[in-house]
Amino acid sequence: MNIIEVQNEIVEEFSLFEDWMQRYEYMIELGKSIELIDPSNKVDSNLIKGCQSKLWLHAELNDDKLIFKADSEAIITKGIAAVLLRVFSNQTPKNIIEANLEFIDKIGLKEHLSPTRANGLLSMIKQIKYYALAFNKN
Amino acid sequence: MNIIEVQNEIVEEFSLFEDWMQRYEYMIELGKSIELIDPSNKVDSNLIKGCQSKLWLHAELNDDKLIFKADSEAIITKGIAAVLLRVFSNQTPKNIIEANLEFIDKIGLKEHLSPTRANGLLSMIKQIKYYALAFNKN
Amino acid sequence: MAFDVNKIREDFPILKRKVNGYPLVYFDNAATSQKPSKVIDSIVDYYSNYNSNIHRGVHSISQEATDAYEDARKKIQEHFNVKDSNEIILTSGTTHSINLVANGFTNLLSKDDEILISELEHHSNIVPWQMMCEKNGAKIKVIPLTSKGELNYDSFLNLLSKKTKLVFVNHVSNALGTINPIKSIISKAHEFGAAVLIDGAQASSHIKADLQELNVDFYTTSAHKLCGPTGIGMLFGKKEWLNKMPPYQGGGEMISEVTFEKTTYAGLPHKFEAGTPNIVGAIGFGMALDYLNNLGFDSIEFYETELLNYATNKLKEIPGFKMYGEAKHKTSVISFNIGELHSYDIGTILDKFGIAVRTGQHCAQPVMDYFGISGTVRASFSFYNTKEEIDYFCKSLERAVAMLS
Amino acid sequence: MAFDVNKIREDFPILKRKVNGYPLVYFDNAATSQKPSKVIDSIVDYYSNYNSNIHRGVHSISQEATDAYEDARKKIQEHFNVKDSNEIILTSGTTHSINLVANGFTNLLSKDDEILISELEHHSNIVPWQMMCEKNGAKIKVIPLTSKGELNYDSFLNLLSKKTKLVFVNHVSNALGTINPIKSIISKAHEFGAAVLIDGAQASSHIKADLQELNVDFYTTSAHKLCGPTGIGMLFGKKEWLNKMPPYQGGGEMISEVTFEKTTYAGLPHKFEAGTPNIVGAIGFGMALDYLNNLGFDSIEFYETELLNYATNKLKEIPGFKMYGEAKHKTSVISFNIGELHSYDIGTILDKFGIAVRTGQHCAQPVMDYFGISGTVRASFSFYNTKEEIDYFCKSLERAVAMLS
Ligand SMILES: Cc1ncc(COP(=O)(O)O)c(C=O)c1O
Ligand SMILES: Cc1ncc(COP(=O)(O)O)c(C=O)c1O
Repeated sequence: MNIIEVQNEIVEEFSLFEDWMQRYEYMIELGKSIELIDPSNKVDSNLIKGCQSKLWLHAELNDDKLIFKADSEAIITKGIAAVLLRVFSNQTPKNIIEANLEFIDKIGLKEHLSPTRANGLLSMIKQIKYYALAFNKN
Repeated sequence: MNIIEVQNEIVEEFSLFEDWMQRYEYMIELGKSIELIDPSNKVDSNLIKGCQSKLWLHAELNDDKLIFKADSEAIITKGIAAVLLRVFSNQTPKNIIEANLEFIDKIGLKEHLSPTRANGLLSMIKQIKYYALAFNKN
Repeated sequence: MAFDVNKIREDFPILKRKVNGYPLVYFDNAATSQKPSKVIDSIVDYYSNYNSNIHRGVHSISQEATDAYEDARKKIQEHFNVKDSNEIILTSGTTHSINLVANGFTNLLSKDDEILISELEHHSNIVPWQMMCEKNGAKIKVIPLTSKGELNYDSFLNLLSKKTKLVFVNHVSNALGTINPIKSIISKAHEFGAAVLIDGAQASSHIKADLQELNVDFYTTSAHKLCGPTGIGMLFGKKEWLNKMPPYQGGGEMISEVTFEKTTYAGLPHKFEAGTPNIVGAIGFGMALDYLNNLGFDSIEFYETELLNYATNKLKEIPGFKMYGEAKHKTSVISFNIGELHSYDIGTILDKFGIAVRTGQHCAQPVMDYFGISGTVRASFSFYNTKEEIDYFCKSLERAVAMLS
Repeated sequence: MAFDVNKIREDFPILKRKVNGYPLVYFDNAATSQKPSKVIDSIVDYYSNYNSNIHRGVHSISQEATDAYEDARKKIQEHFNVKDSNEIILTSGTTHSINLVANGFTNLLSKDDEILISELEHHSNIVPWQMMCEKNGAKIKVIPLTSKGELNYDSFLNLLSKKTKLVFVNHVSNALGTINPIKSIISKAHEFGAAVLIDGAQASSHIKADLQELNVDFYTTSAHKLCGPTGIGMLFGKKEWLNKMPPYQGGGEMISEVTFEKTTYAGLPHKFEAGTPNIVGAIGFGMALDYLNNLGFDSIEFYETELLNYATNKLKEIPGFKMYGEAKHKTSVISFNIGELHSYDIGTILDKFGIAVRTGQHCAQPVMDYFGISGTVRASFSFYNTKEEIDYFCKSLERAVAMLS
């Protein structure tokens, strides 16, 4: 699936929920099932700033696609990371760079997008785009 | 005249005025007629703090009475000083210490009594009382 | 006068607000307090009727503003039972106050001197001293914690020596709520000739400190912690100390003569109040003290203790609840974790229920390090909170735990 | 949009006030400005609806307060056309800003270095540097005045050398209203590798400075001078400089890790914003800039110049009138004396007529020393003042002179 298709799929899934509780419960479920970062990659250089709980993000190129893995001490942060990884992992740097982010609004996470929020969503997205830019140049 | 008599006399004089302008004009007149401090006594140690214009106050004992002399760069301050000197100069330290200050309210200078006013009235009174205390001990 | 919390709540406009669809339950009082209308009105009144720059102004509104500013200083003086109003320095807050003292001691200490800092301190009472020690070489010794979150008093006694020049302890710990035995700390320190600075930021909304009785050398607080405005606080310092310390900032107000060759400084308190001060802040600070004194600190303490006990007992029934800080004397602060859950997750879900708590390290990383945790959830109660709010909080917490487990 | 001063006056509640029985005529704008309802309302709104401590708070009102605080920083950034919002440090005012820089340079300069300070400066831009020079031995050189109250530009050029490390000039003199040629001062100083700090406290309510175009290294202002709250101001610093400077105050917010062994500092701007900031102050500051930008700085300047010329011409007709500061470029400030009368006397009588002017040295003793006077009467006009007020002022001034002569 390309990025837009994954985004649409996620938006559809979230649209089934009636309230924030169901939405959060689902995110927490996603957080539990996230593909965890290898412990050897849980290093400071992979730490994302701006989050109240520690949050690691690792990227590596597999063929022409970027594979992201993440982990966090906090399950909600992990859930947010899981959503992002579903969208961005296993995509080409170019597609990642060009991806737009409207789905975040549509699944009710927009409130988390302010730079001052302590959940790291914005920092995560910045870091993902930054990795994509870096690997795109190579 | 003793202090109370002088105070009453001043209160009576001021009671004739109908508005602040007459009162201030009178004070300015008084300021012009003040018995000036000897230039040799216009020294820093005779400067009174807390006034926007320089204000000197000098005291000396003549027999058992304290003689005050003052000067200021500002005529209104001089006027205020003149009123105070009329009350306190040529009185015994003991009488000065015991004097009450209701007349200040009665002649419409109460607004000047706040410690934050820049006219030095309160500082002048403090200094006068301080001199009286000092000379009383001797 | 009975303590009528519903009536008191009407004094606080923000308590009518909804958050995420639920009525706001504000349990983040240790971070900052809410403001009664009286304080807000005093600010509006200032700006609408007598806003002016103070000191040296001849005109009426400048005099009125100066009087109001200096009245605020007097109110602070009276509230803390300070001998001389010149010993009250108005600052922009506790952090500023402590930095002012740290700067003042830079040249008074040298490398053979020691300063004692409790492990319970807020970063604001640690970092300025580390910065000072980098300059003068004085050594920091740490008064350790006990597992109950109290200061280890025996260790304190052992650390005290003739080398000890300064001791820093907060009156109340913001992370745990511990009320420290400052009276005996002060008198013990004085036996060794050390000066004591008590950081009262966290205490001032709960405890009325009598600074003469405490015989403390320095005491600080922030108005925003005690129903007052942001950007204003105070430093009490004994005159002997303040006179010994050089000025902190240079500028208007703090000088008596300025030429390019030589500048002479003004007397206390102006020497330490450079620049146009936070005039409206001072006025609001004074009004906040009036408000609290009118309620009465005894009533406040009594009621808050009731809330604390009520909440503690209810929370203890939640499986996995672990409280940090079980000092015998503490203010209405509960710092806790539930099982392995992260404080951030709990805080996020509680917020969805309209409940404001603080999560994380609470600017007291050494305390967290001591307990080997990355943070806690901190619920801190004020006199305008209710048992019903605590009930709702506990119920919501249980739902959060269920969601997160 | 025509400039409708009567409509504008309705924005300012204080202008309805009477003083000593007369309508307030507020000509003390250079000391502090009055506040429009929008600014006052933004303060009430904050305290009534989303007062909370900022940063690191997970709950909604803490996020709202943080957003509002950071929005204010953005507004300041945009207003001054600053590249990066991290270059805007929120301080408690100009005095604080300048002291922060002076502290930052303490270890960057040594006894062979020179700093140039103009003779026109406010004490806040003199004393901090004197205090710094006592520590590092750098030398102060003074850029002298001309009899018109302008900086002697030739002397400035002569003083500049490879030794010059810093230059301090105010954008506008508070004592005389002189607008300094800061653009050329900055570029000349840069030719010699010196950094330039411009004190914009007195300029900001009249002139919108484009800091990128000016290419200035540091710029400071105080919100209270530009229709904003007391207790808040800003420091712009180029990132290269701010990164070189050590933190000023230690405390919460400005650290990333704290242990008793080692503390690491946070990045810009937080490194320089220790402790709970003046949150409401920042919000009001932002709102004040919105208000002024909505009026438009061009209109403000145009109207104020009209007031200045009108008043200057009228005042010149008063026998004995002597104006200090006749710079070609000046803001709406008139500093004067009448004959031998003392400024204090004039100010006192004017106050009796409800007119607020400032008298004395205006925190600029070197300027007074230059002219050999003990002080002046300073009437400073703002865009909410009127020609009718100036008429009344001149008439009252004549009566005051008559009474005092
Ligand atoms: C030119 C100038 N610099 C500095 C200051 C000091 O500003 P503040 O008192 O707000 O710190 C002022 C205000 O009086 C000023 O006019
Ligand atoms: C114990 C303690 N000390 C110091 C501070 C710092 O106070 P402020 O941020 O108002 O300067 C706080 C507030 O967080 C505190 O709780």
